[in-house]
Amino acid sequence: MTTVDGRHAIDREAERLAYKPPEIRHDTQGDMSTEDRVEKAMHHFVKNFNTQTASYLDGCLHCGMCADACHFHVRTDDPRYTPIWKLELFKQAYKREAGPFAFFYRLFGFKKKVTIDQLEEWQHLLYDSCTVCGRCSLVCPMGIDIAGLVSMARHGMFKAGLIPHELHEVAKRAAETGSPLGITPDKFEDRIEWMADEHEVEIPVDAEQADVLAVMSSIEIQKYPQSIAATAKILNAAGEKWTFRLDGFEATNFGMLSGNPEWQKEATMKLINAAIKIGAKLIVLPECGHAYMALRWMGANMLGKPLPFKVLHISEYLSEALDQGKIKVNAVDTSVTYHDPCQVSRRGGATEAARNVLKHLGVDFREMEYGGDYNWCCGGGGGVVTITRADPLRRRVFKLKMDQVEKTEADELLSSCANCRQSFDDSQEYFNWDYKMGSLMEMVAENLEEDGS
Amino acid sequence: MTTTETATARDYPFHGNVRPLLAEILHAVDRLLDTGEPTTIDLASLPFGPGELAYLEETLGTGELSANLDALGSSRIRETAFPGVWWLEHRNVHDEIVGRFVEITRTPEILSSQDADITAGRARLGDQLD
Amino acid sequence: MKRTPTVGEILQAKGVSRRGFLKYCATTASILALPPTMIPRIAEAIESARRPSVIWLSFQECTGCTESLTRSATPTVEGLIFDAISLDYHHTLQAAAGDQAEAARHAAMEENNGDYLVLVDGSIPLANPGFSTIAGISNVDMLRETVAGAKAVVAIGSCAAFGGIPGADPNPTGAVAVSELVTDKPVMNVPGCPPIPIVMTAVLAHFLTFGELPALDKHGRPLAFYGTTIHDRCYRRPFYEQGRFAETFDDEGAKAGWCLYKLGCKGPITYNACATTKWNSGTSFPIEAGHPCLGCSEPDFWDKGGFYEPLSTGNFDSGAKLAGAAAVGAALGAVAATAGRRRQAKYTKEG
Amino acid sequence: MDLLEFARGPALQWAAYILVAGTIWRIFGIVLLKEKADFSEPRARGGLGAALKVIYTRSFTANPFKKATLYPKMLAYVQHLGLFAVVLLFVPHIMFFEGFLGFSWPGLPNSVIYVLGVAAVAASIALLVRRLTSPVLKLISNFDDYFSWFVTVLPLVTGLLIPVRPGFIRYEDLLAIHILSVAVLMVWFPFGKLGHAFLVFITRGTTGMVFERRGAKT
Repeated sequence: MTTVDGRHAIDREAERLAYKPPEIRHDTQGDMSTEDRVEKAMHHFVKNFNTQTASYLDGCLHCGMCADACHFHVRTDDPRYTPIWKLELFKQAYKREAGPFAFFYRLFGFKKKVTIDQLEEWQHLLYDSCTVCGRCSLVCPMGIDIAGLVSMARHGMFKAGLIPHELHEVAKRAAETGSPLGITPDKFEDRIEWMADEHEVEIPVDAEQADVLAVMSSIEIQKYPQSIAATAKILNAAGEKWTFRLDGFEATNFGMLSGNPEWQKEATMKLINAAIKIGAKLIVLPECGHAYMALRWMGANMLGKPLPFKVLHISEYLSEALDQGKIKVNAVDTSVTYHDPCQVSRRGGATEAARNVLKHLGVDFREMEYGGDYNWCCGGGGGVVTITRADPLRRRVFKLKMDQVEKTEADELLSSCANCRQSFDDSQEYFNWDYKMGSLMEMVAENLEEDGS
Repeated sequence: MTTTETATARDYPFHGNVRPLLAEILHAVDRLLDTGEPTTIDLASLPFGPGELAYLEETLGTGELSANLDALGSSRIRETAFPGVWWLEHRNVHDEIVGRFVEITRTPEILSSQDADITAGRARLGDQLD
Repeated sequence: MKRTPTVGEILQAKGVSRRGFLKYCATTASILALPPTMIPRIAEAIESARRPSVIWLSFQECTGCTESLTRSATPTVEGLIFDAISLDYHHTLQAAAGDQAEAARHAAMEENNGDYLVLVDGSIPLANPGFSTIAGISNVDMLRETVAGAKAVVAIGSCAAFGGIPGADPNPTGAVAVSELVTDKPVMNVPGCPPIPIVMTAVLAHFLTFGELPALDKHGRPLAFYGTTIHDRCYRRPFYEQGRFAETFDDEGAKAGWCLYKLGCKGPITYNACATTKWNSGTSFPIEAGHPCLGCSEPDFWDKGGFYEPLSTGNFDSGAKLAGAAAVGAALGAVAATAGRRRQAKYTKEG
Repeated sequence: MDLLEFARGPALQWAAYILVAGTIWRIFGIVLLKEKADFSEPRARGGLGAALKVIYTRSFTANPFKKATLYPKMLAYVQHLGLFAVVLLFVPHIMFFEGFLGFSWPGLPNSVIYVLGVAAVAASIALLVRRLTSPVLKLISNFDDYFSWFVTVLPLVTGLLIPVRPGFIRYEDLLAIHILSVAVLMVWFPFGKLGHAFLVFITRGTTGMVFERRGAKT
């Protein structure tokens, strides 16, 4: 090691990115009194307490191991980013309001009432610094699903009007226009036409009756429109009787991410109703992680009964179609590593689907160290990518992902989530990183065996 | 039942009280050699399991010298196979054992003629001469 | 008042040589559980010790203590001590009876006022003094009268020391220990059911030798004999540490002489000298004979649960009451959960 | 009634009542809360099998977390296994359980128990030091954590002192203090975080059922 002036050593290993905690900014929505906000938060915390959440909130040992699983803590060493600490207020509410000993907690004041100051402070912890990726849920020796609890705690925050503005705006736009990015049915139709022309592919829209309902993520429609064409190519090649519906195309669910159960239900019901209307047997979800969680695992519960159709993530659909020979692909001579969308793989259970697709593609697949279910999150999930004030933190966290990807030395980096793709693209640009994320679906679409159809 | 027959004191592993005592005796011998300080061990104060006392006596063995004392019942003072280690056994007038000691010394004090007795003896001897 | 001879003089008069005296001192040290290094001090003390007067009172007792004492007194060397003791009153042992006996007691009290030793066996009934009388005098009156001029009092046996069997639940006679009635004199307890004979004589020897009671523990027992537990000095202790236990009285473990803890041995909480002093002139003691220690030298040993219940067994009811506790818990849990649900319903309504 | 009798009698008795009532209270208070049905189409069988599976598998650390959690995990293993061995395999304790269960099981030699007990205390101390020094643990710890630590270690220490027998205290008093410390532990057990001993079956079990059903990683 050379010393330039003899006093300061040059540390080539030093972080190039100095982390500065984001400026504390407490956003509020609506004009409620402070008391109302606290009460709302409390009420909507309490509504979530059922046997499962109660056992989780009662069972925490304060062992702190979740901190070691959380990218936000690992990259900053800020103890506040300990996942279970993000739930401290939720826990506090539980112990006071619904726990088995709630009476005594209130009587003796063992747990104080949650205050507005706390709620404001926790806004940063429940939104900016949690992607609901669920890695912490896997390290917990008590098996507590911390990520699931964060989603529920957000209900109280939303109702109290205490969430980051950007996320609120996006969610509100989604509720008002049907799309977080303001993609109206007309705009979607325009895009479909454009893509149909550009890629010379037939794209059915608003069929009265179809077996398969394909849906899209606004991020794809807006930023990666080629995925519309890719979806069409694949479904056409598979010989499906399928359609897009202008009355139910938006797969993202910012009601869920922001913490508003009503908006969440509204968005989900649009898809369910559209599918029921056309008598679909299957909804194929686009490359979007949280869409999978929202419809595949929470959809039926919004409806209140089992869904009359199946729900598959596109990677699952591809995997099945390839296995069944519905579509065939040409071998691709490249090496690939795959970034697992947390909600599809770790929390959704479809980890193997993407790997099976890559096997069919014949690529040299290079699993990341602890890839698959233990994958590091892109840092932008759970709505975090929309929160601009959280950008420095998100990019700092992304370093883990970069290291993980670089270690594989693969030629290409693929994923199957537009949200991940968006945060990858952002960080790629920011860091001038060598890897540009591609789409698994697009790789399949580009390499379809034409005569196979 | 054969097990009952074999399960006698002799077959038990010893209860572990003899070895530490032998070690204590060894140290006392060292002390005697180094500083000349004698040691007396009162065997009545130690817990012995069945057969252990006999085992101890057997282990120490019999040396060159043994003496009988006849005062308030008989007493046997015997040097063990280890010189300087003495085995003392006091009996009462009914010939029951009332005390057992191991003394680590050159000569047990009780073997020496006592001044009081010498004085009394001298007086008697003087009387005889008269 | 006649000058009482010293022990040295008594021994000399008996023609005991100096050597014999040394032997006597060595064995005395041994029975006093004093280290052999104390022998010269004992010799010195004994030479000048004076013969004390002893009055023995027997109340609610079974004479087991006297039996035990007499087994020890005659044949052993400490019998000599009894030659040195003037046992002026002991209604079981003395030839005199009735008024004569009581006269002897009064004479001894007067002659040795302030110097004599009172030994008591048996507990004293307080519920009704008439439950136990001697020569028409209730036990409590006789005790009070006799200890008034005593130098010290020794409670022999568990009854006198702690109330013993008469004092056991439900204690129909209202039996109490000597120490509960005598508070202005030194009282030493020599408990046991019965106490080890040699311990009884040894404490007397100690009083004779040093003119005072030995060091006592919190229960008033001489530390020299009650300073360690049976368990600590038990030859079967290594088996305890190895985890080898007799499970029943006739299993291989019992035959092999393993630890009797599981059979209810109270050795770990019983302070007595049985394990070293042993009984019947050092022949054996209960554990060596294959029976767990009952803990007879401890206060209230009768009422401390079953003799054959292992020491670590909790002394509490289980079953029905625990089921009751479970039911209470279930009810409280249900109430708590209902309260939680109500709260949720209310909050849902309020939004 | 002396201290030992009090400890073995009323103290233990009431502690047992509170332990049982409190445990059932807490469990009922949790399981009787509303539970929403899950209508999503299962990918795999969840159910009891999944619950049992995760109850077992979460006893071990997944590979990716091994390095980061090695130190506390090892300490926790030593602490827990030491505690289990001391509580369940020390012969006098087995006698205690036999007293009301009516059956017994083989124990370990005392010397082994002493070593395990000392190891458990050492591990507990190390864990406490960690709790007092790690920024994460300092932040998230509360009274429950420290008090639970105290009432767990206290019976271990008092129990281990019994064979050591410091001169200032008599065996039966020490035994009484040991039993009383156990009574304190039993009283606190259902209410604080020590309740994880039974809650762990619910938390791991629920997670097992929910996530196995999704075919997701548990």
